[in-house]
Amino acid sequence: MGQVLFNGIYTGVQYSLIALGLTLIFSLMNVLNFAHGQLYVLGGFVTYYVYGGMKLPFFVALLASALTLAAVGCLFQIFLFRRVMRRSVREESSMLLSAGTAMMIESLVLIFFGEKHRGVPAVVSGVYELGGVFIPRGRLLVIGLSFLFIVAFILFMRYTKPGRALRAMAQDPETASLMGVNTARYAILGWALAAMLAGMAGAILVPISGVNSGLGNWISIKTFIMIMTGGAGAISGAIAGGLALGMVESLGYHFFPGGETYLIIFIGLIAFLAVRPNGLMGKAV
Amino acid sequence: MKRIFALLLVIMCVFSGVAAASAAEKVLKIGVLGVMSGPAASWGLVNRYCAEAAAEIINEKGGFEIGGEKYKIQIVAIDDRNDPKVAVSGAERLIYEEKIHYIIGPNIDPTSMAIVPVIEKGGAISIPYAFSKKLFTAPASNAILGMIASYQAGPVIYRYLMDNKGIKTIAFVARNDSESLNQRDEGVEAARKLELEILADKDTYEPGTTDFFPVMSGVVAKKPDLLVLAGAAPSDTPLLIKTARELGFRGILSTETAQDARVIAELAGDAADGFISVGGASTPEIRSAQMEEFMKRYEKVAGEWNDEAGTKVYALEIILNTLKQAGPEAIEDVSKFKAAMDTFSMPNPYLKDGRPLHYIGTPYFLQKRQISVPMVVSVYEGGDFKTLFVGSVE
Amino acid sequence: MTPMNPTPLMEVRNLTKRFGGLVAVNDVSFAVQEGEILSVIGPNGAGKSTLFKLASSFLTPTSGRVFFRGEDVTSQSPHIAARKGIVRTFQETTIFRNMTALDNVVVAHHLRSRASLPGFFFGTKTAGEDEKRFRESASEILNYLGLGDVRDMIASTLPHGHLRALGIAIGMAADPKLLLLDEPFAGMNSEETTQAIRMVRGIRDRGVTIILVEHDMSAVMTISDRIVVLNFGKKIAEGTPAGIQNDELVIEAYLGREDENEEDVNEENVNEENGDEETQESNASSRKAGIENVP
Amino acid sequence: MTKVKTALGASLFLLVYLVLIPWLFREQPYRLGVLTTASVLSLISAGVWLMFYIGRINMGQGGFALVGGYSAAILVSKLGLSFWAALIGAGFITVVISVLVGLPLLRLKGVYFSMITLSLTETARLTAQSFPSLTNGTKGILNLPLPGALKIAGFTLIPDFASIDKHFAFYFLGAFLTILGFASLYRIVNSRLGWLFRSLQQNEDLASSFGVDVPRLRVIALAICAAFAGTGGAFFVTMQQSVYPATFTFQDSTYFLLYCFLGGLGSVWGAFVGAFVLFLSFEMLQGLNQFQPLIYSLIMIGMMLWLPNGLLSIKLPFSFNFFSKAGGPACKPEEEAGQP
Repeated sequence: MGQVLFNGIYTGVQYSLIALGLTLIFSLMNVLNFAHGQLYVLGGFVTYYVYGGMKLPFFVALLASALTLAAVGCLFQIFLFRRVMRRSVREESSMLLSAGTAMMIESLVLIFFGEKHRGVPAVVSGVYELGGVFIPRGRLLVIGLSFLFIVAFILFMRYTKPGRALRAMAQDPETASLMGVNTARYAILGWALAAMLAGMAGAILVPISGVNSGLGNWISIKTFIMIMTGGAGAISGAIAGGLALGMVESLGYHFFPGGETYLIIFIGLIAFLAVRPNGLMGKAV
Repeated sequence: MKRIFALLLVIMCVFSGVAAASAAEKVLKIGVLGVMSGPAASWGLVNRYCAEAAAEIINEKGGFEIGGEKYKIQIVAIDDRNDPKVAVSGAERLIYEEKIHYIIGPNIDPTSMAIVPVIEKGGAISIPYAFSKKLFTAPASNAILGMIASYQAGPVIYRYLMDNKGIKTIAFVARNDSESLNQRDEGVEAARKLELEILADKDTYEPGTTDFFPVMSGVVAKKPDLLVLAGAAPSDTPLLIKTARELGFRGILSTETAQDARVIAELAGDAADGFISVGGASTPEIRSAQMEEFMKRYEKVAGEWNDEAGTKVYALEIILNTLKQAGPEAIEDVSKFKAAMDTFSMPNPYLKDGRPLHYIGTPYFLQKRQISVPMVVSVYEGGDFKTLFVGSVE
Repeated sequence: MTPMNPTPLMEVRNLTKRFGGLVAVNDVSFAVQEGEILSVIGPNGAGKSTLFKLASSFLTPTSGRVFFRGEDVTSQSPHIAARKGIVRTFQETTIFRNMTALDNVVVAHHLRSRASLPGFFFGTKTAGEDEKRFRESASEILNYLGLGDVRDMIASTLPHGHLRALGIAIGMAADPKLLLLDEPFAGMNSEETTQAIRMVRGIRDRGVTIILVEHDMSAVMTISDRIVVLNFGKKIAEGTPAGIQNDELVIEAYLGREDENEEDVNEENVNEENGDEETQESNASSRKAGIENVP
Repeated sequence: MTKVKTALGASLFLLVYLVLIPWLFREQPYRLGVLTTASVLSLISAGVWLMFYIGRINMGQGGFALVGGYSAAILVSKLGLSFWAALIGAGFITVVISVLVGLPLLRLKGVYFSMITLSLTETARLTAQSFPSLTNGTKGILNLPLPGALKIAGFTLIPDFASIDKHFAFYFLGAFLTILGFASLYRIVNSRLGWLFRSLQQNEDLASSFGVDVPRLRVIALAICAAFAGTGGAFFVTMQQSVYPATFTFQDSTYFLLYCFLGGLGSVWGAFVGAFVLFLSFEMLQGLNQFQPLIYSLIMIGMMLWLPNGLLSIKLPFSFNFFSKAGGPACKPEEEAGQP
């Protein structure tokens, strides 16, 4: 059981990190980014190349992933989403646009990085055993880094000027722009941040799970589950949703080894949303 | 309404206009139908690269001779995205549009089964890399198993490990898709026959999983002597191995499908030492000069070598050689091809010992619907596969 | 103050609505008689909007009852309320923006249709007659409210005053017994207001009882038969315009403290609660709430 | 005048669809098969289009189609019903399930509804995998028989498919179902039901204020949408003669949306045009192999950038305006189609 709990925490923390970016974009622009999983994959491949291929230190690779993805995020906003959303505020426009970009990234990754599952050498190796619970050090590192990034993100949003501006914008773009927030510029920053978060999540997981071009969609679906559970747009919701999904998944695999886990999760989710359409944190009571 | 028309008519024209660009020299088209995108992309791509590499070698030598005439070999590849309905339309396309009668692939049970009615009706032969017995047993008669099925390799490996390593207990982990689950069920049955104690036969993981800790925790805790990764995709295998080892698993790990040593080295490293899998003719101990040449060409076509290709190299070779034996009419008429299958035999060009390559499978399918590729059981060690033993289905 | 008839058209009794810790409407009771124009007024954040939604069944009260012709209609769906004759209007932005003015009103004739939905699908005779009748009646309503000239314009292109009138026309189309008007005079100049007052009176003269929620004191004083005054969710006064104008508590409420902030908080919560009750309307507001609630 | 044009347009269309195309491709079973698939995909997408029409983005259509497919397969293979009974049965079962699921879920709006319906597709797939006794699990139900003869009072209405050219038979059956589906859609949109649906799309609160039973109408729309999916799925499965959990997936659900959007949400025919254009061009791109999804995605992005109102919004110099009427003003959006 201890093992199940550890697995749950490990999965949950990284899920939370993945969900943060999606929820950020959603809160800023009301865009449901279908390409989030693909951004994650892209981040993984950058680390694969820098750390696995060029043999540079892992933290350099992590930085490279973060910067590359931030750039991709900027480009997304400048060349695609801004143009489409200026013309149409309908949700389906941005949704289909993001579905298109998801497909584009996936096929580009397939063309450039190939079809194989890729991995890199472990950053730290070795396994702790605590009363029958196996805790690989690599996984501890992932938990640590995820936690660090989540905290850093929260602090950024709380205590820095750009962070506060983003929050103001999420609350009400019009008021924010009246208050002197350059919303066009901050929208780009938002995309950069969101893509960066996805990329870093991909990057820190490469040494453990590896990465392949086809992972994106499933990651996106999982992220949707998280933010529906937690409440879309709420940072606390993304974290809660991520942890909840990680834990439920881990418990599910323990008690239902036959593959019913996700069926149960989906049915549970439908029932949950019937009762609480706004998710856990969607409403502050 | 006119807009619809304009659109429909434009499409119609383009659609019917894309027809054939005719060829001056004799061309023999061979189809490759398989998954070439998504998580399992490597399965279909390996088929395609194999066919393309082999065809290049043949074409450089002026073509392949059938009935006194040289044919250039042209490979037409279609991605079925592991989706049965795409596979069906792909097969129809190959058969009716490209007029192809010999198709390599598809890669999994659902797609392979889906195209059975199409190939039977359209008069085409397929060489699926899927194991379902229904594909190869009457009334189906146009599919030929291109590799060793899991239910053929499984018992041989288990037996070997019982005799040599004294294993007594076994556990299975499968990917939650029909292919893998079938393989698991057949493996379980084989293990039961061998009177191994089965400790776990229910655990599965979703396709696309990258964290195998949850699923492995439960299985490893049961401490089996042998842990079988049923139908593991090349991308899953190294992670499954690594996870098992991290969780303190000390037994033997094996799978019955072909794997890629380089991916294993990248993702699992030394943790994978001792991992047993079924490979092709590519291990250095047994491969022939022609295999070496093929490997070089494959690297040129695909970018890098993939051990899976060792088992998939046979399809094109055996199609062409059977055609040669059956005569040029067989190019259009697969019944001639099927008639020739009974007696066809050639020395295996990819193995040093040149053992015969022919059609087998009667004990399993009641008809000869399998290529007698060697069952090369290999073990992973220090970054590469080493041949453990070479078995045979017969 | 007012003589209570045995069965008023609508009566709300001890109505209370809480949003979390905040009490938006606190133990409010009043009644409206058939043929009356009753106004609900109060400073910002007094709970007028909430009370309006409670009366029109767009919100469910925490406690208390709403009666219509003596029948308990608390916690029913809005469309049931409309079927009984309780129809509300919205502020100007809430119309079908991409339809013409006429179509807006034609659609709103929903309750008057005799043909069934399958009947409409197959185009039965009744359905055809319905369509014809709706068009005629819609034209009549538009003409009556002075929108005859703009009937074929797409609603989103109409000017302010017309939108307000169109909103009322939509309400009229549903053949109400009791029409609840949401700030019908907001943002109008005095001339427009005079016209609008005439229009509302005209509607009353057609036999429709009216409750209106309003900011504009002078219009309210002119038009109302009776006025209910709210402050901080509580009813502080009820009576004729003349009586209200001289009421100490009312004067104090209006001149004493005006608290903009509270209105904001209040409105936001109203939205959210509404979302949870009936629809997902609050997506936007909850996401706003969320991003702020960084743990 | 418009009536004449409508009738003229419709008969011209039927002529092409039912006579010209089959005649043109009489010797090309592959292309006929592709066109049949395009027909049935457009039928299924029509349901998604209707959900767009009430302002909901349905990403679960693949799930409903899968339910329809499995229902038909189970009715035929386990209960031994004829294809024709199974076709109706499958539609019915799908509708019942959609109503049960829709009652709680239709309260969700916007991206929430999209996300949860996306999960429905996955739920359908996992359900098909998890109940092997009924669905044969991951192996799927194979070797479904071809449709038998349809006889009414001894008179053979439709001959046994095995006795005639099955590609033709399926083409005409598919075309018939598609025409039936789109004709119903056209009627719905142009009758009072269409007005009410449009009122839901624009403002549910306002609609309920004048007595529209919003929850009921939403469920009706979803039920119609599911009926299209169920019938389409059942037909598709019979054509393929097999059904698997992967017959309709998450990917398909997104494609259905894309078909509608590509064709244009402003016209009833949007789903039809979108499905045909995209599916057929997809088939033609096969030759480009690994670049195919890339090209596809670029088309998708390009559409969003330069042609947001779909192909049917392209102005032809000689267009007579039959469609904008058919679609009603609902989706004549504020956005103007830019020129590429």
